[in-house]
Amino acid sequence: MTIITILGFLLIIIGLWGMLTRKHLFRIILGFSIIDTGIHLVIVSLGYIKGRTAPIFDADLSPIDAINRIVDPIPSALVLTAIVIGLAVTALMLVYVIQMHRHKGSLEISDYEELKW
Amino acid sequence: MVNPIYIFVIALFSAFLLPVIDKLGRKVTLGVFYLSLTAIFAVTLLWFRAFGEGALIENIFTAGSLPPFSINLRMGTIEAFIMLFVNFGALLGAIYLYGKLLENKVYALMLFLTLIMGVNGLIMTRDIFNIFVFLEITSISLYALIGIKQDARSLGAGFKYIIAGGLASAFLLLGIIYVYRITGNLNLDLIISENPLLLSKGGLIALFLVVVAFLIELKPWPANGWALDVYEAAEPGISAMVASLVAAGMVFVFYKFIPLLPHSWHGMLILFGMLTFVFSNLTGLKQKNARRLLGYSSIAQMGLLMAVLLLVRRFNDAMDIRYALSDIAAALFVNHFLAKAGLFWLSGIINKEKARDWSFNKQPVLVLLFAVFIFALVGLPPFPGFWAKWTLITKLAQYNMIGWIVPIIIGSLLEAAYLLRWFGATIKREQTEQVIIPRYKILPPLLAAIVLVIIFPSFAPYMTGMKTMFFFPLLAAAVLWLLDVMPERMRGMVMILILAAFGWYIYPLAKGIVLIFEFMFIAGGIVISLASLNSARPKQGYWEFLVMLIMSLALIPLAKSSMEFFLAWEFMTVSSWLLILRGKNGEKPALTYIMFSLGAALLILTAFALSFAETGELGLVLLSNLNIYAIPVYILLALGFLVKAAAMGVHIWLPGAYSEAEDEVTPIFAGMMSKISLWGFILLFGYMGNKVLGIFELPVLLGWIGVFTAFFGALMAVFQEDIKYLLAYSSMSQLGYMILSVSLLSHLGWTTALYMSVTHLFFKGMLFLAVAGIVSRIGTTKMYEMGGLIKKMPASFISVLIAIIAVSGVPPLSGFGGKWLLYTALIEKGWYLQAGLSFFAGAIAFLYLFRLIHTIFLGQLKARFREVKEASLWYIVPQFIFVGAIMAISMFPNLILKPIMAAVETQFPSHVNWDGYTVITALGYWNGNAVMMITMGVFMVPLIWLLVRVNMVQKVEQFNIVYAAERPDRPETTHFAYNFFAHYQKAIGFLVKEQITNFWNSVSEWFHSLSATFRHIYTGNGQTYALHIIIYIVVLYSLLGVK
Amino acid sequence: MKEFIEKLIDKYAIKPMHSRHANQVFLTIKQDRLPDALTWLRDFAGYTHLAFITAVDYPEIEKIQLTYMVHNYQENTDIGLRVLLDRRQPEMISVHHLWQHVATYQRELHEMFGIDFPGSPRLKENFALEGWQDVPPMRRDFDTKEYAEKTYFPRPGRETHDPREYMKQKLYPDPKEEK
Amino acid sequence: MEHGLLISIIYAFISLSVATIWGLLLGGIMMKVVARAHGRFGPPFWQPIIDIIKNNARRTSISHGIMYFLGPVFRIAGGMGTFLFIPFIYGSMVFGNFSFAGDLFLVMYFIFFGQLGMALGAGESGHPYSAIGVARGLSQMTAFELPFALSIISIVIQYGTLNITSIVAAQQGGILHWTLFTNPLATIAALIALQGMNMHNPFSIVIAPQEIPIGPPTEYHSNFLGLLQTNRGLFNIAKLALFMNLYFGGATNLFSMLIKTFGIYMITVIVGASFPRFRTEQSIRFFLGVPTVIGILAVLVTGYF
Amino acid sequence: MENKDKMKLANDGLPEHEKPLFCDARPQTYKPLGKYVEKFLNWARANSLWILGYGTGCGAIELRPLMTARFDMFRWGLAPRPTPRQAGVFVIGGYMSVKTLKRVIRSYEQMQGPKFVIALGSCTINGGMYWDSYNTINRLDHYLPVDIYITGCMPRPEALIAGFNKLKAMIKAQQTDGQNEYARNFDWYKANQKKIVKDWNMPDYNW
Repeated sequence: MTIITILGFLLIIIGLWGMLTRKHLFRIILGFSIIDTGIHLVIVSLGYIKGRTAPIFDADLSPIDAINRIVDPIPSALVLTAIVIGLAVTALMLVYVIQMHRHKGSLEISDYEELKW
Repeated sequence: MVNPIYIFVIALFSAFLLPVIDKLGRKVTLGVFYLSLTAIFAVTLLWFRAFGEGALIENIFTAGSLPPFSINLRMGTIEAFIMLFVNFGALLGAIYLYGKLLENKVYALMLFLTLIMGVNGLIMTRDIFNIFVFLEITSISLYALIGIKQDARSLGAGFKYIIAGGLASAFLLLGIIYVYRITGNLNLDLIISENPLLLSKGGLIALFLVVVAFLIELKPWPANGWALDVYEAAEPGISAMVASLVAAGMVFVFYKFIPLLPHSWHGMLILFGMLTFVFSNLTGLKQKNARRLLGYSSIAQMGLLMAVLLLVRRFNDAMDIRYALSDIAAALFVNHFLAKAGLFWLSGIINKEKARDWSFNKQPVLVLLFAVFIFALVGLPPFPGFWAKWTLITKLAQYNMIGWIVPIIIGSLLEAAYLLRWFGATIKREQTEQVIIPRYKILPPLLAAIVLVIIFPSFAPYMTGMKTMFFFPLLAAAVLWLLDVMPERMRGMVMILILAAFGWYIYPLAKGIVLIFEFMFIAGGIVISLASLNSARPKQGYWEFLVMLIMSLALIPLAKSSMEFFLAWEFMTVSSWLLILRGKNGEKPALTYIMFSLGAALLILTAFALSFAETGELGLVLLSNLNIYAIPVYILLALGFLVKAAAMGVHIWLPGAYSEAEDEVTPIFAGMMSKISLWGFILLFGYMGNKVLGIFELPVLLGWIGVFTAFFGALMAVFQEDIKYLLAYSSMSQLGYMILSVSLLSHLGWTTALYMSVTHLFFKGMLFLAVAGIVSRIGTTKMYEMGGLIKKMPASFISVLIAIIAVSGVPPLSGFGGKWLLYTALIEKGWYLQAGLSFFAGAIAFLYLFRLIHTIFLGQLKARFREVKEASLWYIVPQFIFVGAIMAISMFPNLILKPIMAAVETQFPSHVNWDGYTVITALGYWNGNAVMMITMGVFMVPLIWLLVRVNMVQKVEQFNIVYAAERPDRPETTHFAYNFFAHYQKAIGFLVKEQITNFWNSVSEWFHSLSATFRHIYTGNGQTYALHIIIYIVVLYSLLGVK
Repeated sequence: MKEFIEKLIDKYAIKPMHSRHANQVFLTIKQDRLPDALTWLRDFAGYTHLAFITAVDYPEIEKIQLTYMVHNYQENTDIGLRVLLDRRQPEMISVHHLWQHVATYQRELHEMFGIDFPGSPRLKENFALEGWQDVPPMRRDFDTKEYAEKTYFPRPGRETHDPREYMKQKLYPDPKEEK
Repeated sequence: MEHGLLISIIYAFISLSVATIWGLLLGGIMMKVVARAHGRFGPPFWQPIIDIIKNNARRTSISHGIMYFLGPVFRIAGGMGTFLFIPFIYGSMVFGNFSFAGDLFLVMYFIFFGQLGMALGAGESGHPYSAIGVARGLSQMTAFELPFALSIISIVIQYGTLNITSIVAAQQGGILHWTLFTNPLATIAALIALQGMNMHNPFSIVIAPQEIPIGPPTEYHSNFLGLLQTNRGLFNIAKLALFMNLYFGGATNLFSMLIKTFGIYMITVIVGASFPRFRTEQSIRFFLGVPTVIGILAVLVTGYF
Repeated sequence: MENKDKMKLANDGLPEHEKPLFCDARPQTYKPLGKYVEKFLNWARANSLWILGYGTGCGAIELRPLMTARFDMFRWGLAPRPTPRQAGVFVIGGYMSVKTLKRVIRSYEQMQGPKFVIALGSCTINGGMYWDSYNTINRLDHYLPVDIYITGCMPRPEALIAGFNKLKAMIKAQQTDGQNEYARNFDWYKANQKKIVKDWNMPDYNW
């Protein structure tokens, strides 16, 4: 459990708190993106092995001796997809908010309550 | 075989090709779009057929290398089966959305394809991170698809969905990464093989995070407000996809993770599943909006499916894998998948917001589709839901998890309540404007319905050892429905021929008591349905339900296994309910009837399940050697049959059902359907004899219930103003006598019961037919509006006169035989006070019978009935067949007594001996023939004396009466009929105030208010829903005791 | 009773008054003031009981006189309000709204005197006579003897005897005549 | 005693005529007794017979329809049938009647036969009073049937048989063997029910002359009324014979039968003479009250002790 | 006895829709049976006279004492009967207004078989002291065949009993034939009745 994981969790909790308490739609989306970044931090930090470098092959890291110089590559790979997906979801949320504003003209989550019971 | 990866390839390739092709015109793009969907479906079909021939499970590794670096896709039987339905559903959904896809931009097509790919991916992939990716693909394409409807509500719903979906995927991601950190790889199969590793310190939390994410996707009960909004607001085509495809994907993913779950978690998850099932159905009771109602129903079904998936793991007998559908979960899934998609498509076609505005009873296609889907969801016989529930409850009982049967029963009863209420209301509402059905929109529900019906034979494993004749009612109904083109009377004739042929077919199978019941049902059915030939106007669906009812009634006594019994019982319930629904204002009584009957059916089902649990087979004969569950099975069966017999306390459905059904159908209800409960009791006492619960001997208790039913039935009948209500209460009272005599458990007792049931069929059939004839001529059923009809309808008068003499038990006719047998049996058995009370009930019966014949036939003839003609011959002929039968029985009682006594001999030793026509018992003797002769003689003497002096008699009209030297002014004011027994009402009217109806109304009222309180947790605010999810997770976390 | 009478007279400008004995007074009042007087008497003066309504036919002065007799239970006194109607076309405001049973009296007066009380319930129904087409019988210009002989088949040779003479002659016949 | 059909018919005819004449004379005697109570001489005791002859001697009569015409036929058939199913005199060939055809329940239910016929005939007459009379009669009948049925059941338990002849046989040999003494509760309940059956005063609302002119038979006259009056005599004797057999030890010879029937009838007449008239709901409540409790006690006593 | 439905009564007093409610047959005359049989039946008829007391005026008072111990009419088989259907003797006590005449006619016609009428008191017989009233019937026998007249301005019960005994003697002597006489000149009676009773909303012969 490195510092970064703890920081990641902290970010998740902040994002969660923001998403749950703020009424404004944008703040909710912000909360979501904070949660996403928190999770990404956790993912990356879990793959970290002390004293190793990032699993990117370039000039000074050849594939042959990479096995004992790089951190666990899989979380890093996963985090890439996760980030992309997080981005897509946030984009979609923003589109939703724009459409909702165009229809209802309000950005308060509590105004979209016709569908209930 | 085609590599399943092609599914992704086709989907992705055409998804990104479409915008380019779109330049050439939308028609072409749609062509390509449907082509690719059919291709995907073809692939899955190939795979499914391969597995059909026993192919092995295929594991496909992408990127040419082994996990953890490559994604592993698995294509097994179950995957193929689920994908088959998913892709079939996708194809239908696409066809349904043709109109929408035509006018929208091309992105909708692309999104749809990605959605399908996502769901297929979810099902096939074994890599957990890959599950996350495909989950996200599906969710994102869904978010977008929900958005295309572009109105405030759907956008709001979409946004709430994204919040919930986002939270779920967040937890999933965390869970996956921790699982990876602990187990070191992402492949599910490998993780399952290293299961103990996962149970180490951190593993449980990781597993919990992953599982809870899937749980949220499965829309668990308190935290599923967002799902309801999506179902309600989204485009019907899309919500159909959500309800069927996406749900299928989610359930399958959850199914994949079950092996990982530690055993301690199973109980809690099942509980949560059951809670979702029960409470969603409960809140469904108060729903007004059609699609939201469907939303509640689909959430409930998902909850049930989740619970079943976990429960099935505990039944450790290997399911015969070859028949995929034999698996309870698979059957439930198929049933829900097709029915729910179909209903959403229908709601799209009808496009009415409020469930109350649905009215299309003039369009048979829509009615049929709606009926198929509702019946499938409620779990009525031919549909997979029925077999699934049957096997589930029997299996639960077998592995003594009886506790879980209770929520299943309550949940399915609640679901039946609101679905059938909706169905009844829709069918009965007069259709005002025509519903326009575009061709492409009707095709998907049609195909779904067809599939729902034709997959029927694949339930072969359930029907082991069941004779095919138990499907004849359905077959006959289908045949008659196909003959719709023939004129009505012709169809009626065909129906009677079918009945006769069926009778001839089952004749050899019936012996002893069963033969008596078969005679009653078949012969009685044929004679009574003659009356239904009277009118030539088309009766939509009348003959089908009638033949189904009579044949299922005839089948019940022939049932050898409890499955056969229960199947025939359900057919009877459905057909009788539909017949009541046909009545003019039959909606409310039909709902009460179906609720009570379904309650009774479920009681019987649990009883059979318990007996199956103890004995291991389904045979009815095994009821006799139960001992652990003997008492509960006994009580449950007795309760079920009491509800069917409309005993005191559960009788409130009877008057409404009998009088609102059509006039020609009521004799069948009163004369025959009520007798099936008598057969139930004979079955019960025959096999299980006398049982003692605490200090009470159960048959004695039943006897008392029978007597009170007889007494209160008669008392209520006396104060009725409507003929059909009066006769309904009268048949309830007669049935009370039969219950009393059958629970005597003595030879004489059973003889009385059988004798009474046969004679009751005759005279009750006659009375109701006569009433049908009168009402067809007069138009009203209110007795005080009639009067003096003896001059206009003499034939009906004669049959009613003979009927009331027979019912009241006045000596010369057959009724007295029944009464004599009853009292001798009661006194022989020592039930003295019951004898006294039943005598008093008999005397009261005399009151309402006289009231019936006086108010209709005697007294003053009203002016507007002066030209009324006699009832049509179709009514008179069956009545006089019954008159002949009653006269024969009264003249020669041993015609019917001897066979009955012989039949009952098999159960109880008989100590009744015969001397010529005299029946001699230890107590008394009765010579029916002599009584009839003497009565005839004694009747002739004064008649001759009067006929001698007849020439000086002057025939006069109705107003030549001594009216205190005044002339009577109007027939209406001189006919005494209204409130005929006012003094009786004053004296003991307080006994029959509406306590029991109020009780049952308050029960339903209580359920409704409970449902109202629970549905208020969905406040509609997206944020509150998110809060609900978090709380749900925390509660689940603490309850599962994850360390 | 005195103070009621004074108040009555000045309130309704009543003409002559005479009384036969101590607690009975007759007052004549104009036709249209009668309902108010009666209402006042009933509600304020305590004359709650309307004993009867009778009529007297004065063909010589072409008038029909209606008398409404009201009674006061506390003081046990009676007041008779009289109204004079034109004989040729006798019509009087109906007071059935004050007392229900007035309708029956008015019905009888209509049948016997031909007085019309517009608005009185069931006025035209038969009361004692059924299907009577002739002049209202209680009017003085109607000769009942002549009507009886005309309609009811008188028996020829019928003569009347003075009962005393007849019985004496019958029971104690004078020995002379009896030859 | 099932001997030749013709002989049994002749015997039946004899016992019927004896019973009818005795029934009518009994009615006449009772009219004289009541008259004596009022201090007047009253009509000669054969007055009912003269009335019947006069009614049958009527020259004209009207009929409201078939059912009206058959009403009295049903009624007297009910009376004759009830009488014929009761063994009149224990042990005698002539007066054995047709008791072989059915037992006690047959007799109890045959009473309904007459009631039903009468009710139908009265209904057809179209007169509202007759319908009201019938409604009153039937509801009162159901009320007093309950104590009567309970007392019958307690007797059946006590003697263990429904066969009237064997019940009478069990009561032979001295007064103390009568059911009156061996099962007093049942007898009391039955006698109260008899008061209702004979429609004597506390329960005479059905044919209350002042209120609704003689109830159901309002529209009956001339030979219909003649038949109804003969039935009143015969049906009366049938009920008295039943009570005599069940509760008072039956009659071994004609004379004891006359005395016992007179005695039983006397009880109801005297009780009737000293009572005002109940309204129908009062009589229903009365019958379902004390008499039913007595009946239940009788059943419990004989049944379970 | 001539054919029953040869002649139908017009019943024109009734509106059209009410005609089928009433029987429109004419009353018939009946010949007595054989000599001895009729003698015996007359004996029975005489000894069980059932009275229909129609107390229209002060006559009803005289009928009540007969039932008491002092006069005790039951000794001669006399009994009061509430409905005309079952009554044999129609005792009309008191003056008859036009209204009462209409009801008396209906009751008389509803009586059966050999029926006898006793006019009680002078007002019934010839209008008595109301002979000159516009509303009182003067001669009863113009409207109904009357058998016994008991004069007196309300004769005492003894006179009534004497009247009944006289009637019994007449019955036994076969001198009473009111029913046939009414049937023979039915039209004359009916014309008189209709002349007096103006709103005749009844059938011509009230069976």
